[in-house]
Amino acid sequence: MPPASVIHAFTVLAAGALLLLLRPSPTIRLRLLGAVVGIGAFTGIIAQLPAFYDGQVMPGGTFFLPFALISVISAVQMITTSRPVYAALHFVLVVLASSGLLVTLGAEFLGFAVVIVYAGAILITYMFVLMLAQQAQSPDLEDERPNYDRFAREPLGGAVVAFLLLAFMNHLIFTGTGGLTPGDVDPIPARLAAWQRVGAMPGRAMELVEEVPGCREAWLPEGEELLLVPDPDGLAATVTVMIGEVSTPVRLEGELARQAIEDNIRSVGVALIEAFPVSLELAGVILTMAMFGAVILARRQIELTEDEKREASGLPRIGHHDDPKTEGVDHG
Amino acid sequence: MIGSQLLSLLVAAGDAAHSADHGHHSVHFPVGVPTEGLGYAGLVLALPLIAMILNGVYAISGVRSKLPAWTTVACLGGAFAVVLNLYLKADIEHPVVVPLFEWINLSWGTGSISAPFGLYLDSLTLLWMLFVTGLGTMIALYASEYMESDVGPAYCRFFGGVSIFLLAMGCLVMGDNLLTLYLGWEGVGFASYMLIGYHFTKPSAVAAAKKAFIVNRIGDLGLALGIYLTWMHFGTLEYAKLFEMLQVDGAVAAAQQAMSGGWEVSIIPFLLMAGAFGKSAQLPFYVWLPDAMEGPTPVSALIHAATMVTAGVYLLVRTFPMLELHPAAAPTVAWVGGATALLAATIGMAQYDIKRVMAYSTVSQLGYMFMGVGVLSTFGAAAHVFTHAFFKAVLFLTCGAIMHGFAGQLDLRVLRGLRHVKGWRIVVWTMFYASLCLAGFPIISSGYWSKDVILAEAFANGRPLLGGLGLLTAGMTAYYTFRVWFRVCCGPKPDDHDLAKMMGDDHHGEDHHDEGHSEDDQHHHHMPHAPKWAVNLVLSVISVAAVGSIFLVPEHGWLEHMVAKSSGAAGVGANHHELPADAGFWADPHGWMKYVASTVGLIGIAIAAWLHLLNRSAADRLRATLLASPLKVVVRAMENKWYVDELYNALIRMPLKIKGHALHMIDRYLLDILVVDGLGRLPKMIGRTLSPLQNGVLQSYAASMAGGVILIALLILVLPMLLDLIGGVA
Amino acid sequence: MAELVVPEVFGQLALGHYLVLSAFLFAIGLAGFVTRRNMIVMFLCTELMFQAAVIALAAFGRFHLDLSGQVMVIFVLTIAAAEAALALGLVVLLFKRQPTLDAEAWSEMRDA
Amino acid sequence: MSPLLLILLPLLSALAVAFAPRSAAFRIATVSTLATLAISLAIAWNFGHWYDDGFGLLKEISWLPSIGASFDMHADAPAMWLVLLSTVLMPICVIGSKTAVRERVREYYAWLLILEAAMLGVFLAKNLLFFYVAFEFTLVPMYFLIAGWGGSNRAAAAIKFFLYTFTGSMLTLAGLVYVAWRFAETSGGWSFDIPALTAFASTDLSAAEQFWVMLAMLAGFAVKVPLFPLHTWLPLAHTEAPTAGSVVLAGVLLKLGTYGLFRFVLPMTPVGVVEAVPVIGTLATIGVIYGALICWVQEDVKKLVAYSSVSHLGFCVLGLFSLNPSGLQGSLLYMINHGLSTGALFLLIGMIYERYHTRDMNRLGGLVATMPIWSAFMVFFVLSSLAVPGLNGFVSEFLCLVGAFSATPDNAQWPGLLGPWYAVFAGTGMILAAMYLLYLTGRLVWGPHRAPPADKNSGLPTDLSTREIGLLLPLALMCVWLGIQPSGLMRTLEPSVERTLVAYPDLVPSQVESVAVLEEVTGG
Repeated sequence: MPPASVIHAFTVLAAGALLLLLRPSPTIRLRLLGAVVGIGAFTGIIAQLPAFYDGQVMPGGTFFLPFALISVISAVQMITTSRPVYAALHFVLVVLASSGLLVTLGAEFLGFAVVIVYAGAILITYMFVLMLAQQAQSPDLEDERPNYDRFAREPLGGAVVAFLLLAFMNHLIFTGTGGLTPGDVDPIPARLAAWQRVGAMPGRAMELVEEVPGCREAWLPEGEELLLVPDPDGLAATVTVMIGEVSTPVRLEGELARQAIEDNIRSVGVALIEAFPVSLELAGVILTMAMFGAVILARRQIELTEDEKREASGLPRIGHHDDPKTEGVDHG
Repeated sequence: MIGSQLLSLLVAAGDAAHSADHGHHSVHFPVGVPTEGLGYAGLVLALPLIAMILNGVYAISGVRSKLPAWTTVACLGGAFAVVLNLYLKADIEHPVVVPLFEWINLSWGTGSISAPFGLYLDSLTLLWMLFVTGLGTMIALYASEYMESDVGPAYCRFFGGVSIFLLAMGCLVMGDNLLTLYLGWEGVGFASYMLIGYHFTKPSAVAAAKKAFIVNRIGDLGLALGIYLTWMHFGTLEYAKLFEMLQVDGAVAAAQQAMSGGWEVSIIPFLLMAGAFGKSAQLPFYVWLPDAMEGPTPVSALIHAATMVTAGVYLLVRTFPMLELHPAAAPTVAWVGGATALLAATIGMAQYDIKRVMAYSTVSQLGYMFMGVGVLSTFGAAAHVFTHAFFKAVLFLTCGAIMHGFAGQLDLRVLRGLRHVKGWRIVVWTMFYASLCLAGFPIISSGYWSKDVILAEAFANGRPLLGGLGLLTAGMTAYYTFRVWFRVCCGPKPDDHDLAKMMGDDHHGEDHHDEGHSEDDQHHHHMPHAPKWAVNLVLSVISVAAVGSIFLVPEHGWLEHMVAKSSGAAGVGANHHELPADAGFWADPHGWMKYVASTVGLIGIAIAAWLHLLNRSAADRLRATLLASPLKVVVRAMENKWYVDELYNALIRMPLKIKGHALHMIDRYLLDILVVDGLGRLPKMIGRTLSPLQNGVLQSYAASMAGGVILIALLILVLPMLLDLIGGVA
Repeated sequence: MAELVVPEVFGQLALGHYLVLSAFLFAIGLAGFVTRRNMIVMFLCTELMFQAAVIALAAFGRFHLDLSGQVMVIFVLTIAAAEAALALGLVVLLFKRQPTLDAEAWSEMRDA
Repeated sequence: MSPLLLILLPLLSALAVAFAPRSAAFRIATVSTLATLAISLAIAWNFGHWYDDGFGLLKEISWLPSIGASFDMHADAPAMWLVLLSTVLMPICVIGSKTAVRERVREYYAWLLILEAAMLGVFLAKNLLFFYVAFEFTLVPMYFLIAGWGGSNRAAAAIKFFLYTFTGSMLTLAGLVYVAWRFAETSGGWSFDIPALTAFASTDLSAAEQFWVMLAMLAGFAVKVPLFPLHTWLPLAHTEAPTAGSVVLAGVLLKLGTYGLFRFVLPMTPVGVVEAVPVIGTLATIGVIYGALICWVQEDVKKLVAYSSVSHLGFCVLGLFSLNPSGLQGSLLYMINHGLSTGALFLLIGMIYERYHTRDMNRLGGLVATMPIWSAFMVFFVLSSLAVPGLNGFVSEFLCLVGAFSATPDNAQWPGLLGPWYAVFAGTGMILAAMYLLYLTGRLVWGPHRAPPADKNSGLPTDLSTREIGLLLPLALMCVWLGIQPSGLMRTLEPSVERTLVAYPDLVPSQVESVAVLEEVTGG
């Protein structure tokens, strides 16, 4: 384990690099310098990590570093560019890179879902709004872009706050996670649990059974529980079904068995329904409310003051210029 | 009935003289044992209680007759009859405990506090109850006439108060444990409070009542602490058990107790003493008693002269074995008593208000009683209590009669020649006899006999200085007593004009007297009205009783017998020193004291006669001479009661009041407004300090959120260290 | 510095790698949120922070061999979608009132 | 009969009152409180644990089983007595408000009834969370009673009352939750069962933990008692509260503090308590004298009685921390007695206020001339408050002082950490009590008559009406009964007291032992 000072030194370097990049319209040389320092700091920290962590090896291998670098670089680009549209595009890049990482982590469903939801849906909405807001501006000319895009607000404060947090998180990652226990490396219990889940879902079991040659006519014995007995190693299982009038054990093995116990989408779905039913409902409620909210916000008319209304309809304003006393009172 | 009582007392006295054994090492006295079948003794308490309740009912139902008085007299008379019956039935050698009901009874593990409500009937109890209930009945009868102008709610209140007093006094004297005594102790204090404050519209009466209660409470605290210590050390508060423990070998056992119990046990007698001094108006607590004369005269006579104030003496005699837990206890009592006697006598000499003179004389005589207890003559003390109760009651009642007749006039410079006024004969001559008793006139006065015992014992006990002090006081007593009598009763015969003048100045007045008589014709306003039958009867009966007490008090008499069989026994035996047969006249104080005390008393009377009867102008000349001399400081001080009230006010009351105000200010401004409200404002102030953070810029909110997270994170990192630190400290 | 062995970085991975990446993304997102003034970009930065959380959750899920992490990601997506819808609606509303995307133009809700 | 009724009945009646017609509010409240009284009497009659240290009336009602929260109820003898005290005082408060409260009567009676439910909840709770909820919930109705029907400065008084006591009890909550958390950590499951937690805390917490938990609990309970110097909310709240509010405040709410000390602090954290006894004893003693001296200079009658509570409760705390049965029993009895006599004093003052609309002793005096019955009651309850023997106050005060007096380290059976000096100094409170209470009666009852013109609209007779006498008489009778027959009540308190104290004799560093040890050391 490296000394904490090394990690914190890298963190400070990274903060310095970000600070360089956050300057208003930095020169290309500064940009380069910032990029090099930042990437160096990031990889430096990554390199300090031990390869084994409590005996659990994470998947990803050689894919990790490229994806990680892409996402970090795009993220930095996103917050330093003065063009909002570019920022959105850089964010898409971040999403793509991280979806790659999700896939390597075995979360295939999420990898795709993130791309679809973020890159496909959310980012498009952002783009719409950006376009809507920036119709009048010509984004190509640096000087004509609005100030609020060109100049960062308190870059030093932002960098300090953010990287203090980062330092803390790094500190914890390097020293403070001793309490975490990796999941059971022994795959057998997980497989058996997966079989149990399949057993609890008779319809799913029948789908698999029907894939087995000669079992298309199979049906569940009426009024009885589905009898599914996995092998001790969990690599195969036997399910008892009715074919014709005869109760027949059918063996699920090979590809079918893998499908039954390792299908990511199904597992996530099952986990979602099984373990978080209330949260799921709540998420639904939130989405519904968001929809209502969006509708109402879109319908909301701008409420004008009396004066503004009069101005809009060409009448003179009242109240302000004819009686200085009331004005004084108003402001008092 | 009174005749038969006297007869039986005399018979008992004769028996006692022969049967009592007075070896002074034999201090063993019988201890009460629980007995069945005497439950009716509870009537002594129940009857006053009934009277009290009935008086309450009368007050509510608006009775406007003398019914309350008759009810009270009947109930108290009944109580007296019960006591008499108990006395006649009782075997003095075998005291009894009569359990009535359970009051406080707690136990846990091996400890317990038990204060059953029971009666301890031994000779001392009976002695006290005889004169308490007897005098109570008599004085209630007297008051039925004396208070007649108040007939109505106030009349009920008065007799209700008297009933409460008798009830509480009964608990005090008859209770079989210290807690019941304490119950009665506070009860008589309350009764006294109610009755002193009887004329509640007079601020002075209200103040006097308050003063009496509070000063008594100071003593009561001592008594209470003494009771706690007694319980802690002896594990019981019941007399029977206490006496068993204490009197194994008399004084020796007590000393052992004191040795084994450490300082806490040895201060028990001093704490009990504090209670006794408070109730019996001794130094330094005596100040309430003279003020208590604001109450109606029957109350002064009954409570503040004859009965309640002797409760302190009773307490010390009752717990006499405990007095020996510390060797300095008895001498302390003696010296406090002696000092009080002298101080009160000096003040009494310089007062003009006859009731106040009597009040100070009471304080002084109580001092004698304590001196008696202190010089180990419980018999002398009890005897003096007994005789004093009668003659002082007479003195007060005659004062009351005069006050009543002369519309509140009490100034001895104004009153004169009562002897010559029609209808006052009984008052004048009973007062004369009572004065003789107070002055210690030889042979025919009861006071002479009882005082002698105490003074002689002082010398016999090796305290000649104290004895000398007592003799000096005796002389002063004789002087001021007869100063009053000569001034008030003798002198030239007053004509109608003089009488009217006597009644004119109503500065001591019981205002309601005038109101009460407003329907009467004018004539009555200007002429004194002589007492009627009830007052005369009561005065006569009590005077006869005072005469009768002469036969009871001499050594080896009935009274000594009564005391010798009680807890005061240790103090009785001591006064019979074995003298060698050829001892000289001066060797036995009991011998020569008779002559010396008589001489001193007579000298006092003679001076009074010279200054106030024969040559009244000499008194004024003397006073003028004294005032011109360097002694004027002393004279002024005596007339102003040695400025003790002022001193207490300056040293105790005012500082406390100032502290009260100061604490109130501290409470209000420092604690409440500064600290509490200040702390309450703290959140607001913090809010004001931090409000710039709320600048409406979204990014800065985000930054402060992140800052908060960082703070929490730091806390998580630092907290374990902090907890370690705290754990280490704790 | 002996541990700085490049091949290992490309070889075997630990939970820490993912967490460090997640922390970096989060910090960058936070820095962006604090420093950028364009409201839309600020919201993008929050999305970036969400993304960081997503990576961390998925990594933890993989580490513990537990699907809860992935389920959480689904909820994150839900919240992100809802947030985007409402936030952009608000931005549009604000833009209608005052034709600027500067967040500092809307600082009226401060404490006097 | 179920103890649940005791809480539900007032709550439901509160609802009924709130929605009933205005004119029926008083009647519903009266009937409801009387019915609650009847139920509590019936429950007390059938209560099976008067003479042992067990808890009766078990009633289990689930709330949040996963964290061990429930509405379980139980009661032992001291709790039963306090329940009875509450149910006795409530009808008196309600009936006593008949003429005093004429506006927003429905809200008023509803709040009073809710208050009753909360108070009973405190005494009956078996579950810590239930206890705490009820404990805190007493604040809400009281807050509204003071703020809605109080005197001129009621807003400040209500806020101070609420915030002060609430702040204290937050710390109490922290302490109690810590105990529960440690319990969960040790035994593996959440439970807020009071007996279980008590047993756990007293044995399984370390000395340091016990000390801090004790301090946390003390913070809330000491404010509630109130212990000097945390008392400054009390005079204000008492003075500003409506009469019934003052009666309940003095009668029951202050007892929640001492009850908390008895129920939680003493049995849960014996080691911590032993550490703190001298300090608390000193504060209690100071409170006795301090409160009494301040009483003596008051001009406002109600304030005087309020400060007298500070003084009186000092005795109560002193008794509790003498750590011996006499002190504890005296203290428990003191709770009841103080409720009766001070409650009655507040009622009496309220009756005067209704007639003359002043509480200033400079404007009132000699009332015995016009109000003899009122004066008789006043003198009676003053005597009771003075602890005159034969009335209720005496036995409790005596036992508290005996307890403190005998609580010396060398006491063989019940060693304690106070001692004679505490009792002596607290005992001066007896004298000071005489001073201020007689000052009160001297000004108010005796002396030349002076009073502002009576309020013609109050509809009250010059002296007390039958209704008012009917309120005071039961209290007076109870005072007499407790004065002459305290033993029955005391015996019921014994077992619980001994159970509470079971850990103490071994904890107090005994001088006897240390002498023995010393001898051993020097001898060896």
